[in-house]
Amino acid sequence: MKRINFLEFLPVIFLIVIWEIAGRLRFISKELFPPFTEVLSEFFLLIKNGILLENFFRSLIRVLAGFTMGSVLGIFAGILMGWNKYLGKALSPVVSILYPIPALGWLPILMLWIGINELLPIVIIFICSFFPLCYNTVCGIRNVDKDYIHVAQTLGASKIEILKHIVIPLALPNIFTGLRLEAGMAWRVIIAAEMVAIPTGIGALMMRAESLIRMDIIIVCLLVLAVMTFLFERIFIWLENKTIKWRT
Amino acid sequence: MKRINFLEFLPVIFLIVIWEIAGRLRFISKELFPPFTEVLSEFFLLIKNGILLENFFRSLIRVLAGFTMGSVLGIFAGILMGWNKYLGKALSPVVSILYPIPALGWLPILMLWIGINELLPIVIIFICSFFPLCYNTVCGIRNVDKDYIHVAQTLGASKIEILKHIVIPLALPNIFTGLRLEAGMAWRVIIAAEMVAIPTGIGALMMRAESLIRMDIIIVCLLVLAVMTFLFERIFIWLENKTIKWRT
Amino acid sequence: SKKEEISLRIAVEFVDHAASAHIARAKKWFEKEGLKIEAFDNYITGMALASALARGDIDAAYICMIPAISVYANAGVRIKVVCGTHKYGYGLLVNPEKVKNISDLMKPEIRIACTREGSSLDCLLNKMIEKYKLDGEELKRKVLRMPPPMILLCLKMNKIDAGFCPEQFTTMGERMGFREILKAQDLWSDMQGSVLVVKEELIEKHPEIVKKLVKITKKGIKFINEHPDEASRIVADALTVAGQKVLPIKVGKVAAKLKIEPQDIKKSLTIKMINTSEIDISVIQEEIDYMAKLGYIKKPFKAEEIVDLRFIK
Amino acid sequence: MLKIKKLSCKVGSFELKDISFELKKGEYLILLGPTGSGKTTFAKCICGINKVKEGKIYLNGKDITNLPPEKRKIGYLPQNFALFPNMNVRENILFSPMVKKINFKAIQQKFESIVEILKINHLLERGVKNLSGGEKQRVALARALLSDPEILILDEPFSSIDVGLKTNLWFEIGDILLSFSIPVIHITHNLDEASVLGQTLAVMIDGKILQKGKKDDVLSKPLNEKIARFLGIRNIYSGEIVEVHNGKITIKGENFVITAFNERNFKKGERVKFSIRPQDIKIIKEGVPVREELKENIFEGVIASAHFLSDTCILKVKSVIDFELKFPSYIYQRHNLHIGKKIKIGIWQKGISVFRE
Amino acid sequence: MLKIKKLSCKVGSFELKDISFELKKGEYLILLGPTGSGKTTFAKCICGINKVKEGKIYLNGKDITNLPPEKRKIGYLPQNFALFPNMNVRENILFSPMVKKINFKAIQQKFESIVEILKINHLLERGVKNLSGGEKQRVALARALLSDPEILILDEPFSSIDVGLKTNLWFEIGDILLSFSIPVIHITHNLDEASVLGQTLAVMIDGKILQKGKKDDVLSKPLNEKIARFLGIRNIYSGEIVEVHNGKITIKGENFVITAFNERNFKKGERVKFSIRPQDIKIIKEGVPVREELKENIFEGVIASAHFLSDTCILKVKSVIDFELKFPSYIYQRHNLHIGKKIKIGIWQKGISVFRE
Ligand SMILES: Nc1ncnc2c1ncn2[C@@H]1O[C@H](COP(=O)(O)OP(=O)(O)OP(=O)(O)O)[C@@H](O)[C@H]1O
Ligand SMILES: Nc1ncnc2c1ncn2[C@@H]1O[C@H](COP(=O)(O)OP(=O)(O)OP(=O)(O)O)[C@@H](O)[C@H]1O
Ligand SMILES: [Mg+2]
Ligand SMILES: [Mg+2]
Repeated sequence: MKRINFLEFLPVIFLIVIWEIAGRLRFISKELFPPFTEVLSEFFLLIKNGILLENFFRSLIRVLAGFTMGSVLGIFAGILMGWNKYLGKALSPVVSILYPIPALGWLPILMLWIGINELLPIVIIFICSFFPLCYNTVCGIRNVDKDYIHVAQTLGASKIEILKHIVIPLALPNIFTGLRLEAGMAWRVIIAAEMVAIPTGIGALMMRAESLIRMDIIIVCLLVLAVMTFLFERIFIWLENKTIKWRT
Repeated sequence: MKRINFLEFLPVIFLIVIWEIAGRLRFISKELFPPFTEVLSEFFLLIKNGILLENFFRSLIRVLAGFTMGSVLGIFAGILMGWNKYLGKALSPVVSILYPIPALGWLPILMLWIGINELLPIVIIFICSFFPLCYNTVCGIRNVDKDYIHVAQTLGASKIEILKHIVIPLALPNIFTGLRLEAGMAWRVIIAAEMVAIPTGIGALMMRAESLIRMDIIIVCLLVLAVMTFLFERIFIWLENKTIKWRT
Repeated sequence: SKKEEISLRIAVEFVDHAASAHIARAKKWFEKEGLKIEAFDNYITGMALASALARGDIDAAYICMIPAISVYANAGVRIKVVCGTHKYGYGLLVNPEKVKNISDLMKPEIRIACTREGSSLDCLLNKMIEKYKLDGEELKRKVLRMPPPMILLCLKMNKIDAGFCPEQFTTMGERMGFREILKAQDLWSDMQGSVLVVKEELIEKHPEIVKKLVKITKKGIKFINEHPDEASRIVADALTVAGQKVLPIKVGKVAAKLKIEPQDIKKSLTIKMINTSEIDISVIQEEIDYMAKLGYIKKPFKAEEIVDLRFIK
Repeated sequence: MLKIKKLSCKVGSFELKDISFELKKGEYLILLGPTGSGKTTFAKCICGINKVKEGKIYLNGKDITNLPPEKRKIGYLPQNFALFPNMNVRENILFSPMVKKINFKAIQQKFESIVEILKINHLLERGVKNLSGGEKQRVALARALLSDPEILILDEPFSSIDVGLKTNLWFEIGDILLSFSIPVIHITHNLDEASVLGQTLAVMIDGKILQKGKKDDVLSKPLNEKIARFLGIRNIYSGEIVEVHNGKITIKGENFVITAFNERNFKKGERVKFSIRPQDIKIIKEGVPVREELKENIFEGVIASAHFLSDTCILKVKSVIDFELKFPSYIYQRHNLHIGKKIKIGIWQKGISVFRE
Repeated sequence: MLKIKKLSCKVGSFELKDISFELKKGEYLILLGPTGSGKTTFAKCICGINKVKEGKIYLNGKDITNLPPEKRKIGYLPQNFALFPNMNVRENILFSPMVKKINFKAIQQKFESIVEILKINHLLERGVKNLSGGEKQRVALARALLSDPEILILDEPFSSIDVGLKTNLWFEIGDILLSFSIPVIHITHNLDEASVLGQTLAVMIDGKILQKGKKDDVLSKPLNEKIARFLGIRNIYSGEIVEVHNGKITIKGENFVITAFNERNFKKGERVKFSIRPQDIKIIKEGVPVREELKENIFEGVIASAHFLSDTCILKVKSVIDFELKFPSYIYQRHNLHIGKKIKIGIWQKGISVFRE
């Protein structure tokens, strides 16, 4: 990871100062365009009274649960499809059809099939992680240089050993690309789902704030979201660098 | 593009047959799991009475308008940031902060800034395309091999000529990657926006169908979405191959 | 100069709460007073309305009192309530087969819907919890938030078993076989329904326009009280046209059942609500205090800040 | 030890045709051929990676034609070594025992001696990405050797190695492999490599093995024009045999006559081609007696051009036909050569290879 | 024509130090140096891509030290040619006139003659991706030549070209560039390339130019040990000067004595090192009179090993010290050499380079 330089933050600080001044100038009402400091104080208030954390943890748990299951199963399915030619041939058209359906598009169907309960957002996140990870894993596995496989064979490795020691490790970079992209995506989707259908979580908090016209809360939520999306992507970049040391 | 083989469709046909049979077996109610043929007949009905097309075109126009503007300006900003070191340094932290904010999160703020009108979804799509394209373009431009630039200089080319003839053409593959990913993303976002805040378009139609428990309509919408996302991505792959002939 | 037309943008809720406005518009009373009405637009959420007021997209609005408090306190939009339109006009619709009494709501399989936080109906929900001493946290956890037409649809589709609705929807629901087991009247005496709000700026710059608006509103209320049949017909027509905007495309057979009938409107206007332009400032204060108590506004304020009764007199 | 009988194999539109082949115990064979001639394809057939269309492969008497690669006991070094990038050097080398679930104790001694001989002790814990070409090669070799192969196939083991290093490695690896006394098939398209290493040389062109024999025989006596051209011989001419006498033949071309050994039972009147290696054409010093082997083919000519490599000189001489000569640079000075100078040249008779058209 | 005065330049932690340099009209200079010695860095300084820290660069008398690259009129071929992949061959070649807004008519004749000379007519409409190495090189050359350069810098123009092709291209390109009579700086780390091409040779090691002079002088007489080692000479020894007499010196090492020319005014008692090129050590035939140049340095030894490259032999001889010899392979047979044989060798006196430690 790049070392972070203080100077790089200057433009951000500049942006915040502009925002603060614009907010204080009240060219619309202060409430509809709150200055940075007010957002900050609302942030601390929301932390203190626990509302932010409660909703945040709900979203977080949904993301974690859905994303973990979706990516684990997606990777698993991807490995099967990438490794077994027949399975790959049979399932990939199905995946190509289901893959482009926006995860949120499933919402109305799922609302009817599972009803509105804690399972709903988890299943949506599951879908939003499953297909891309399956796809990326298949690509990663198919891209593994045949030479490695052939050499491993001549060295006496069985199919399953090759899969375990060569193919999966070499497909990891692709898998991590998928994980990284979808970790950000999962946050985007959970917010949308909570805005539309689920009465708790950061998205719902945003919707409530919207109906109460509390712009400061909305901005707090947005900032939390931006940070989380950013963090999740970073975590996977970090994990990737840790796991795939051999790339350097 | 890969030639399409009839055999590849077999699994899809198989899936459809399973679906039809499962639907007819009514292990849930037919309404909650309509067989394929019913969905198809509803599709034709919706085409005939114009409902599908009207909503579809609304969504389409929003996507086209927002995406066109967002990507054009994003590419433009990316070129400026990638080429001018100072501009790049100054703006990239701002972009990195705004980039991870889910496009949908902007909705409440944008309501205030632009009001509820046809501009709103367009601006959301704009945001959802602008940042990623800006980012991809900057990456593309920075990745151009310095050797090309140096040689062009020794051949007497000015900065602007180098940008025009060397840097931008060589950054095109990255830009197209951005376009391709975001073309799909634009559809995902417009659906979410229409579900949450905008009362027309495919997303709104889906929400309405959901409240009417019209699973067949929901599935029709989903299929339309899948096709559109797929098509948009394909269009850019095709365009990319057309434009960047030199890569082969 | 009195003849000179002043263009005015007004927002109206498409329920019969704003019956007087709909009648005035149908009878072209605005034009007669030299007011050119530009937008007569429906805003689904308080945020949208507040934004529109703050942005200057609209100058006046017929809205419920409770969201007006949010607009003033939370969004900081400088508005004044200049006239009332009615009192009461909210209720809880239930599927009579599933819900016999209030305590049935607590059964885990019962699904409840309400409009979003900070709406009048949401306040009534809270009042109900207080009055019947229900477990508020648990009840609220299972409340689905959706707009009123959707509540009615969901009741009809058996997706929910109870829902808080504003007027005309409750009446329509009753005709469809649901039961209104709780009315605003039962929870909050003299509860202010909708009001006419204008931007302070408008009062400062064009008090005469505000005066006309109040006059027209009062005239509308009087018309309803004197000619309920004709009024109902006019309002039903207006809402049917507008209803297509709220539910712009008729999907399936169910939506067709949501047609707005004049007899529903008449029942709603004459039996369910009390049409009056009068505003009881103490009730307004109660509403403000209650919003503050629920944490929907940061702190209470004096009702006089938001109410300007000069024009009613 | 390795015996291949009439092997054919098709990959895509390319075909290996009817290859028969034998490799003896401890033999070091160089398989030489231009790019795209099918060397790698052939190697993959032996390893079992490519499916064989026809023919049989026997290893130590056992028919392995249809065995899967992991059962064949053939060590294979692909063109780029294919070291597993996700493992370090030690893990790479120990891959085969690991997947065969052999206890490290059981092979520790072998491991240590191989690592010792290949001088890679100091690399064991390094990643494989930034090894040098030579190091990669030795690691790949160690990995293959530890899998207990009965035969070793090296596919262009030196192709990715810097020119400077190559020469040294040739000597080194040649010696090491000989010390293991496993038969080796060493694939290359580099002539220098072929001449330095190996005892036997097989030339593959267009999917066929056109010549196989002792190294020096093949290099000095190409069997046909294709091979001669591939060996970089530009002195190729055609003519007709006008005389056959005591084991020699006289060939008459457009405007020359040349005498060569009759090594392939040529008859009078046959049209033939023949090639002469540039180093087999000698400059004849005035006043010095002409050596026996040159005597019969003496030409006079004019030096048309001279090009100098680091220590050899390539001379083009215009005579009745054009000749290309190659000799150590110092000869140029010693003989006082210069462009335009008239000289006499003689062809070393044994260096003339004659073949039917 | 090109004059560089005390140029210093720093990139990262690497530094070019105090380089002075002159290139005459029509001169073909080879800049030779090991990998990482700073050759490319130096080339980029001349082109204006790297900023100069100190010193001046003059081109035809004009100070260009601070001109931007596009104003310098220096043709630069980077290591990989950097042909613009988004343009076909014609567009690449015409890039310079295009960006300078020169009408095609005005340069058509020049374009056609360059294309003609470089034999790339048939490539003009092709993309640049799948050109062969040699074709790429010629296209890059044409592109540089059409930009009207007053000097041409080629950075390892042959590095990406197959060994087989290289030799031919060396001759070809050398001739072509001479025909344009533009001064050329040709960068390489390949010794063969350096010896084939060029008239002048400069050796850069560790960011300094250590020796510059006529090609043969530099190759046969390295100025110091570093250069000798870089030139691949392994016969490097050290000793003390024990005698100085008529332009010659006698050097005494641990267990040998050697006589060389006193080319650098050595004094008695100085400790020195000296190098002998392997081709400058000759095998002395029994019974044949020893030549004058060898007479003073005769050693007896035993052949320790012999390695054969395609037509040269590298012999290691164990004597009082170890010698490495290099000679054409046929000598091995002619002298009946074999490993273990006792032989006599003589050192060609002029081939001994002596340098202070
Ligand atoms: N799997 C395959 N499918 C189709 N064609 C193939 C395949 N493998 C090899 N070929 C073709 O067969 C021919 C021989 O290839 P091969 O790799 O065996 O040559 P080679 O002699 O090893 O060449 P090189 O010296 O470049 O490695 C080539 O024309 C190649 O394109
Ligand atoms: N921009 C740079 N930043 C930091 N270090 C650099 C830079 N450019 C070159 N170097 C370093 O300077 C040294 C000289 O590099 P240079 O490319 O000039 O060598 P070279 O002689 O051209 O080598 P080669 O023969 O491999 O091309 C190297 O150690 C290199 O890593
Ligand atoms: Mg090969
Ligand atoms: Mg270099």
